[in-house]
Amino acid sequence: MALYSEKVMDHFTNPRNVGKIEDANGIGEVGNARCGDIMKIYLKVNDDGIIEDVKFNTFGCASAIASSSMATEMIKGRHIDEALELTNKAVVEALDGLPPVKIHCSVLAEEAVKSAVKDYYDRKGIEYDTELFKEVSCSSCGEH
Amino acid sequence: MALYSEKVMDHFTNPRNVGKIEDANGIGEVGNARCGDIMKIYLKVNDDGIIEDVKFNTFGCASAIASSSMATEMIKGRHIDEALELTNKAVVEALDGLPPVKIHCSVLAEEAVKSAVKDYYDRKGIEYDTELFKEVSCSSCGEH
Amino acid sequence: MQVYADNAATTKLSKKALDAMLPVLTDIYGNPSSLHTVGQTAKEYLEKAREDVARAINADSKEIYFTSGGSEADNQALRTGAYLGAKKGKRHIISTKFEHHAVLHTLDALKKEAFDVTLVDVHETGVVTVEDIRNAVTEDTCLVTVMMANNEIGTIQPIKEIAEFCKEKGIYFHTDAVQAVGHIPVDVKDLGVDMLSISAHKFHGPKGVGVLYVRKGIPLISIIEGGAQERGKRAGTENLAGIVGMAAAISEAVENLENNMKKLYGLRDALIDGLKGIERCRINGSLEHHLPGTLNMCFEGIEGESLLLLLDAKGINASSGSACTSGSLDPSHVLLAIGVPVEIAHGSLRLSLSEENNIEQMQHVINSVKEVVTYLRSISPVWEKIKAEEE
Amino acid sequence: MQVYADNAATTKLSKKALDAMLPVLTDIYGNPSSLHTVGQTAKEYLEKAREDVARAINADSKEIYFTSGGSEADNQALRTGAYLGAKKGKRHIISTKFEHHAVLHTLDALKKEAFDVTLVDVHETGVVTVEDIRNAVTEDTCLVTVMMANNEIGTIQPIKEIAEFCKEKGIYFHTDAVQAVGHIPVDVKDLGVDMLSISAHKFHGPKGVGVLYVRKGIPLISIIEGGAQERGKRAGTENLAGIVGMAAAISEAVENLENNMKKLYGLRDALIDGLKGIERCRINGSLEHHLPGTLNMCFEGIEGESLLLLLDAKGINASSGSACTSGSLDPSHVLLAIGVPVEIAHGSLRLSLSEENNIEQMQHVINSVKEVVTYLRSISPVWEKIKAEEE
Ligand SMILES: Cc1ncc(COP(=O)(O)O)c(C=O)c1O
Ligand SMILES: Cc1ncc(COP(=O)(O)O)c(C=O)c1O
Repeated sequence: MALYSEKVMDHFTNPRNVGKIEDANGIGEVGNARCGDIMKIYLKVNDDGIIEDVKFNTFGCASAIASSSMATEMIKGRHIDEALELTNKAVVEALDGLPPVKIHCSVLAEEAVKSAVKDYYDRKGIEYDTELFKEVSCSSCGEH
Repeated sequence: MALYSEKVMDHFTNPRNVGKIEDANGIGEVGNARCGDIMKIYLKVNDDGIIEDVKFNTFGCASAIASSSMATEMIKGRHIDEALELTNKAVVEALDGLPPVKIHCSVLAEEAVKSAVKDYYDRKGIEYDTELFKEVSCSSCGEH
Repeated sequence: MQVYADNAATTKLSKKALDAMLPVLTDIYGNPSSLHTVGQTAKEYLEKAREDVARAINADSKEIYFTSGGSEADNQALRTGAYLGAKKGKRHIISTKFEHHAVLHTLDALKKEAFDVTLVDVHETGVVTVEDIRNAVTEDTCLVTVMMANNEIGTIQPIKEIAEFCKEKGIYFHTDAVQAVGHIPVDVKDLGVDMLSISAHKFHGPKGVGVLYVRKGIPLISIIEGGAQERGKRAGTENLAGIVGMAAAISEAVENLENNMKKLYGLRDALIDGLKGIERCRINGSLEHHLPGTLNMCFEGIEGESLLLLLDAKGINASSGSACTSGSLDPSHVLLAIGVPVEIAHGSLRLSLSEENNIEQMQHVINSVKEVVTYLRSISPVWEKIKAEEE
Repeated sequence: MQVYADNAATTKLSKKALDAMLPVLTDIYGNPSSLHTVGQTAKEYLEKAREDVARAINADSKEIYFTSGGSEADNQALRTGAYLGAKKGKRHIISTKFEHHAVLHTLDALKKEAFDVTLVDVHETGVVTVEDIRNAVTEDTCLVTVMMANNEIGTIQPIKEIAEFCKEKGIYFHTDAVQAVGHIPVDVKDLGVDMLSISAHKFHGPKGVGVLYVRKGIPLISIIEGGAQERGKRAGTENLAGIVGMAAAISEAVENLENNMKKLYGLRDALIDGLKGIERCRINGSLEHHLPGTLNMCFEGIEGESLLLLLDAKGINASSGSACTSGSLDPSHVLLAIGVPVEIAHGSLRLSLSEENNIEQMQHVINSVKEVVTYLRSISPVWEKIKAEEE
């Protein structure tokens, strides 16, 4: 299977943190069924701002599921502000690469995390630089 | 070897009547080295007008040599006037066919025979219908 | 359990085809254009293969042109129809929205050469009618090309009727029969088509070899220029081993056609029985006029690539649409053409069987598909929404 | 004794190439475009073959495009150069009079699309100089294509110099290296060419598969449209067995290049020694820059086809010119291009050797050619005239 790296296949076939958090205090959803990918991320952030738990639900291809899995692993146990520093590049690197046509999946993962963090900030009334949360658009298929 | 019929290959590899007749009384030569075929036919016609002997020399491809060989066989022992009735079609049939691009070889054989007969008539001062001996042109390569 | 169920993408070379190829690969090494014995022996194999292929589709061997595959055959057929039309001042071509890319992309190229192209809609059934074609015809129409069987959904088109109509109108008619030949009866005389494309690797022949059938009297136009091979219409030293393998495979396929069809219908119906109970699934394309071994379904709330990769992990090789568009992000143009909504089209699965499959394998496919669909839906936010809306 | 001496027409598949192909024919049956394991395994073979071919000519694997042979590669290269030129408003193409028909006939087709074509003369040596090209260049020149080694007479052209000149002028440069690759060193980086054509069956690979090398940065233009194979530049399910066989054959040929060349020079020189004494014969093309295994001679007073068929009857397979023009009545355009008079050009013989030939075979060839030439001259009225004129 040369299509995806072993890491991608591992995170696709054994995704980490899959599921929902009923009492999540930050939820983000990005993507569009018409484009073929939707990611939904649930955060449970404790009072110290640490992401105690994170789960995801994803509709999408193998790399979308693997990117979600990897992204959640990368932010779990981190401070919520640090989660904002997660880049799609870091996700791609952690997955040992993605095929060029699939890079947008990692972008989606980054955006899903950001969207969940924003939701958390909004719920808590924490102020933030709106510049950090640009409008999410689906660059891959031209729709949004 | 499907290129040529067995008959053609037989007459090519074992041509009948190959050679020259030193005391020929009818010689015809047709074709052109530029076109890739020259046939020369020698006739020895006896006083009764019977073709007692016939020989050929040919520069050309396998079907040119085979056509010469077959044509000489077909007129040997015949009356000189009968030789004029030899058609290229009869040569092709006797050879069990020729590839389409090689039909001109049989035409050349017919013309070579005619040219030798004409030479015989001319030498003997026998009158003939000039219509029977049209200008020989090399239809195959456009030269003449 | 291993189940190869992607025979519409390509098939395994048959034993008979391989056996026919081996002596050519080892001993019949001449160039069929060479005059010597070694070359002429190769030529005999070439012409014998041509006769075998011709016989399989009831053509004359002079109507058979060997190509490097179905794509090349499609390209050459379309350019021939277009350019012959242009000579008569006609520049309008009719095709359908769900053709193979070998046709659609050639039409795109022809558009850049100032041809007009009308792609007619395909009904929800996945079938084009002769009326659809009739409605699209103009004074300027020179070529109609409609595939015989669709590669993704397996629906069969009324080729004979369309060919007849085109003949009446004096319009060239080509059919891409790549998915049909070797799978359903194909008789070019009965169909009355002008040109027809074939690809060997779809019926257990080798990859990289095909045929363009061209009805006598139509002056085929070359797209590969050079030597005088294929009566001057397709240059290049012939892929003799491939051609001989194709001839063996097509003969075998045609010989076993009835039995294979019966078997495949049985296997496919077993699949349908086992899968149709899955919530919110649909079978794409009417099963009425349909290839025996192809089944295309959509499962709402999931995406096709993850479905097929998880099936692959269970030993099942299937496809989500056609092979050459995989890797692309767009949902199948075929499914969109028959009116499947985009978000549902993403969740497609094509199972394409061959006579080498068996009923035990079908049970494994059914169990696996159910399991994987259930799992993917359990992690799908789209499915969550669907269920929420249901309540 | 059997002597296959027509290796410029085609070669016997090597054992290594066959061994590489067999597992592909039996087990690696997937479509490289399929996402499942069976397909991806096929893709691995495909990409491995691409790397092997790239290594053999010192290219990057991204610069390798698989085609159905040398003819297709030539066609695609020429159309690419022409159309890219046309985009910049340039429509003049330079080539030579002794190219293969795959080039010459594509140029004829391009002429009909309003391209100007200049075919430069070839010197008596069978070599084109960079000056010849320089003299033909105009402001409008977009493409130069010159073959690396001529298929009939074996002369090698100064490709590196011509490529350098074209680069300076900003003109695309293509070389048809079908006869060169596997026979003499070919390093695309060192040569500096933009495009280069290869055909597998000329170096003991399978027939019906080739390569177009395209330097990075040149946007190749498709001639077969369809699926996204070959990075969207050549549609059609890949001839995987053929491609893998080609990769094995090219690797083997390059590995053994020096030894093979040495052996072939020896065999060819033995032929020359044995044949040059024949009255009124000539060697066509200078031997200075020359393929090791090719020898082209003319014998006055005889015609090539009868010569080669009588040699065939003695077990010797040779050619009179190139394979695809046999059957035609015209003398070789290559011999005419290097100034051989028409009537002499008819009497040509090409002996093209491979490393599988041996010195005993050469002796048989020498004896047979002498015998057959003597016989054919004895029945040739042309020879009679020549001798008469001599007296
Ligand atoms: C110089 C040259 N170019 C092109 C070709 C065409 O190659 P192919 O027969 O593989 O299409 C040949 C041989 O046939 C050749 O010798
Ligand atoms: C309907 C149809 N047409 C054309 C093709 C192209 O055939 P090939 O891959 O042999 O070029 C295919 C399969 O790939 C097909 O399914």
